Amino acid sequence: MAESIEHPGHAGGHDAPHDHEMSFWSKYIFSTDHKVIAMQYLFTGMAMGLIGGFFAYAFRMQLAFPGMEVPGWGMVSPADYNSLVTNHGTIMIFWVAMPVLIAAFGNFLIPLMIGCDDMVFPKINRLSFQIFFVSAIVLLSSFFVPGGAFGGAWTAYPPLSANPNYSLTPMGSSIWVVAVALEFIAFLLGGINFITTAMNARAPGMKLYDIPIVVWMIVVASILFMASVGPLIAGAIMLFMDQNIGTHFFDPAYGGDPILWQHLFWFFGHPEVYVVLLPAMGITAEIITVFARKKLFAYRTVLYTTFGTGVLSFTVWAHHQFIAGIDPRMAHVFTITTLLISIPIAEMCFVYVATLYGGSITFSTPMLWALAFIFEFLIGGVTGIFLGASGSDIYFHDTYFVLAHFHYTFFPIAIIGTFAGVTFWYPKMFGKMMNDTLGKLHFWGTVIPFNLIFIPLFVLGAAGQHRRIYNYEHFPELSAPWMQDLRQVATIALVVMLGMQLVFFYNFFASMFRGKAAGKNPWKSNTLEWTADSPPPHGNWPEGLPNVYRGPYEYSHPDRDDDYWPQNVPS
Amino acid sequence: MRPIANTRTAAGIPTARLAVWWVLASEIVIFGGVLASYLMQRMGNPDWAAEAAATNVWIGAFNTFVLLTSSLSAVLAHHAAEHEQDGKKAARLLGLTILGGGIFLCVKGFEWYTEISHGMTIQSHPFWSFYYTAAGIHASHVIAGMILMAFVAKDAAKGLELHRVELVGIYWHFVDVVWIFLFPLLYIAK
Amino acid sequence: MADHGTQYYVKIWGILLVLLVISIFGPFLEIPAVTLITAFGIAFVKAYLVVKNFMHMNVQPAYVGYMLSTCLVFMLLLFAGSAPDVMKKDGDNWVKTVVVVQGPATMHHGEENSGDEHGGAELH
Amino acid sequence: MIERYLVQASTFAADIDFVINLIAVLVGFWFFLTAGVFFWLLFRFRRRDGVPSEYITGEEKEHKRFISIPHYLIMVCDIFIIVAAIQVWVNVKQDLPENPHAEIRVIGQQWAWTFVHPGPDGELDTADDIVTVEELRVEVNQPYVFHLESRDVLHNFSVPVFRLKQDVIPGRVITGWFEATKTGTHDIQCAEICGIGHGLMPGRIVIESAADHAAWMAGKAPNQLAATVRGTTVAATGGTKLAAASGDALNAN
Repeated sequence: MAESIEHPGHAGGHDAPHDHEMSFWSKYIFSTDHKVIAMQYLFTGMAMGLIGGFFAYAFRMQLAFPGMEVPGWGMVSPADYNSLVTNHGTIMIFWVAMPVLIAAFGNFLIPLMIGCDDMVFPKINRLSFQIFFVSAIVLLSSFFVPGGAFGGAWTAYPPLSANPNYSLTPMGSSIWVVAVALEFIAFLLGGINFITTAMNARAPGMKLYDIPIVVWMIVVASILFMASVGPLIAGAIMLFMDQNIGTHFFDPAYGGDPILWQHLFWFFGHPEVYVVLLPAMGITAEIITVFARKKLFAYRTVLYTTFGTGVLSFTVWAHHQFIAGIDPRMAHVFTITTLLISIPIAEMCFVYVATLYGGSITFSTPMLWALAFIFEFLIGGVTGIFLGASGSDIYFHDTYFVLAHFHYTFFPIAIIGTFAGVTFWYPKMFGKMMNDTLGKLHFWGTVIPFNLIFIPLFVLGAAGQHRRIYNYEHFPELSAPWMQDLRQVATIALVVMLGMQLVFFYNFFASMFRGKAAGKNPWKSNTLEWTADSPPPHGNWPEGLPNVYRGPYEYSHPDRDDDYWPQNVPS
Repeated sequence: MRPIANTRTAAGIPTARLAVWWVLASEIVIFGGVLASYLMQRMGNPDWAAEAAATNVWIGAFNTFVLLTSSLSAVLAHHAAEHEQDGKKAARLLGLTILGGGIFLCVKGFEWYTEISHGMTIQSHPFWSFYYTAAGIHASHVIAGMILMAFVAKDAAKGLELHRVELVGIYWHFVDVVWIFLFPLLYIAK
Repeated sequence: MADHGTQYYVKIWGILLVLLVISIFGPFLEIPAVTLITAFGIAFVKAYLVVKNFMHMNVQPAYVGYMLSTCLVFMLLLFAGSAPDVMKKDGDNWVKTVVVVQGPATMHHGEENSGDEHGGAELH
Repeated sequence: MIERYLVQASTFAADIDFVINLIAVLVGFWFFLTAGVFFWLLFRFRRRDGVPSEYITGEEKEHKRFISIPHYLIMVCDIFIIVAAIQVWVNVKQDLPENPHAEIRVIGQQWAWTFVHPGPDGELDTADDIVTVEELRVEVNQPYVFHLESRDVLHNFSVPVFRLKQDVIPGRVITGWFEATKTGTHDIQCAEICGIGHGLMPGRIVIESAADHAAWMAGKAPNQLAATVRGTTVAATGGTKLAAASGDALNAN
């Protein structure tokens, strides 16, 4: 980004958009207001999260109690099982993590945190959500077509995905490709909006190092998404044509190459991990600084590690393919780059831990979520080394160890990070406080079962249990009684965890009506969104947009009596 | 109504133009994905040249000429809109550009019709699969550009939103640049 | 924005057309190196001219150029990482076996089994 | 760690386990260190009335070294991991034994494994080849080279006790090797999703002594199954297997 240049402030006197009397439809459904669109993304993401969670429940029940009729689903046939795991993965990554972390928080936070009245292109923003919503419907519709939903795993490796004779889901696989492609288009539109807004529409006085980390990270994540998704869009077009028009891009019998898809997919697929990781990291940075009343340790280092991670993430993709038939010599290159990328991520974790030093830590609900994010993600991060090193990946590839590893990264990112953000910004979103007791109950009721789900799966993975098998009774080495016991532990923990989400939903919706009024700045935070009303009206600051005088993390500054120093207060 | 955010230029460049550059960045990787896949396969299979020999260089060259010329009229439209503030002239020149796009598509359609009727269909050989896919994605961009330009020209003729003439022009030049690479990749390399 | 006259753009267009003609007639010499240069070298020159003069890249802030070229570099990375598998016919401990099926589009998708011929043949 | 769950039945199983243990020690150290510091900080700097936070920017050298020194140490650890991983990788995936005892062919299809043993003459593609379905028989302490082929979609030839795994790709022949060190019967798993019968694609590897292996070979009429295998089409196999899969689910009820 270029240096900020001086420009006439729009801080005062400009006639900001006003809240006109609007019908329900134009206010909540077809609004161009960034906050409403953020809520649309949030609620759609949550609804999809429930569906994805339900899928997880169905197939975990089948694994724990094979052949049992699963309450709420029925018999899980092998075809059902495959489409459940496939769509669980697809939904959780593309329709939960992306819309909530990037789109919902990006939409809500970027204009508020950089001090402007809306996204730079509100109508494109609305269009982005509409396309996204359609894509969600398209994906879910695949469960109701002849042949059922796509069951070739979320990576959709051809020839299985390309040829209905192999996948036996003639319509499901095409619908899957179309839904994913639509979703990418939605996020391209949204991402370009985020990037342009953050680059161009910053409040007067906000220099590059005054931008809150979460905005930086959402922007970098959007750039990563934008620069990596192209090959997969191209690949999706090719796969769709393989399925429906009769081309043979990925069919080796006619000169195609199935490995090509794997490269196109993972060239996007690995940066995608960082696309969802970075916003969650940013949310955590905002929360730990507020509740430790500390300046973020080494702001610039965090930025540089973010950029470093972003660039390196384009060089590591084939570590997903070590034993997938790539030339073995290439594995050396990708092992080295993969272990290199551990360095900036580790450094980022160190920075977060270092931020806690010398703080005054309040264990409120958002803070608990943020701390849990750091700790659980650490587990996810260190177990990734086993898989990034080619030698040990020979054994671990496609076992439950991989599965447990990426759930230890994606769960902290998509679920813990989201709950951290939602509980932290809830007062700003709805103007009410959430119930802290229920919040803590929900926190422990989610995090403890989460570990009980996936630690057994690490063990099972180490014992060689491989993925996407609907019933292990055909494999003598995998049907030992102790293994079945561990599967049942994981499943029961999952059911408990899903049940605990009811607490959250009760708290979330009841607090909207019964919660204590929050006021403008309940957490005594510095960043600009807390200077607007809660919830902010259309236009965010009707009385005039703020100016910025300092960085976002000036907590406990020695020159101040207050332990915080909002960005918009003149010195 | 346009938000205040839209009028700010902290990055030193008008917001809309910045967004167009980002759109182009994302287009680069989309076309990059297709072309990288094509190049890998093509370089690994020298025998595809036999298929590529059946393409008609003259039609491809004519289409290159058409697109280059339409780019000229697009940049002249930009010139008229920005330096002469002449919306009507800009609209006329954009009309010419749309005409160029139309000719391009007609020629393309004729070319594809001939090829398909000679049995060179998208299924017949991987080369033709890539040929139709790459050119098809490009053609869809041409169509999108023509539609956008029609809207911009309509406004420009009334003297409104003249800065959009430049934006749609940048996009059109990009489509032109993609064709500049597609032409040797699909037609000349034998 | 730099103010070039209409003449200037027409001049660039003229150069582009001349380059186009060269790139068409280069391959007629049937020297591979010349074909390569006239086809792809000239494509780069043409692209450069269009990007610089028509898209006015020369007057944009520098980061615009950087971000576009970064995307191009990423595509080179994709190529470099994938080509050893996709482009090559064989490598360390692997070899591609299927012969490209030539001919008109009489084959229907998925009708024939990809590995059947060679898989069966090797059992003899 | 892995040997607690699965025996090490190949020459390179111990090497792979060593890499896993090495990584476990190195990252375990960093994990427990970081987690320990993390929880200590949470305890030490919990909010107490009258104790304000310190103002530390973290940009000064004396503060930054708390993250830059670990940063360099991690780089050193990375080098150890890279070296160990690459050594094992080269051994398992790149270097083939110079004088293999025999070559075998492994063919994956939806949803069964076909194994072609060279037969008494020790040569593949001769009349005495022994073709089996879902059972691979090898001699202990002898290096084998295998060629992986697929007839339809991706499969994965995975032998957990060997710590061996390799995708099977249509249109390619991928070569690898193993040398079993213990007799016994173990799982061969398909570890790459290959359609709805993916869970019904178990193979068995029987590792036996030279004498047992010779006896088995003698008792096997050459090419007993070859004709069947040749005549099998994917569609037919898919159909029967599909019926088997759904029937299986019903029976389980």
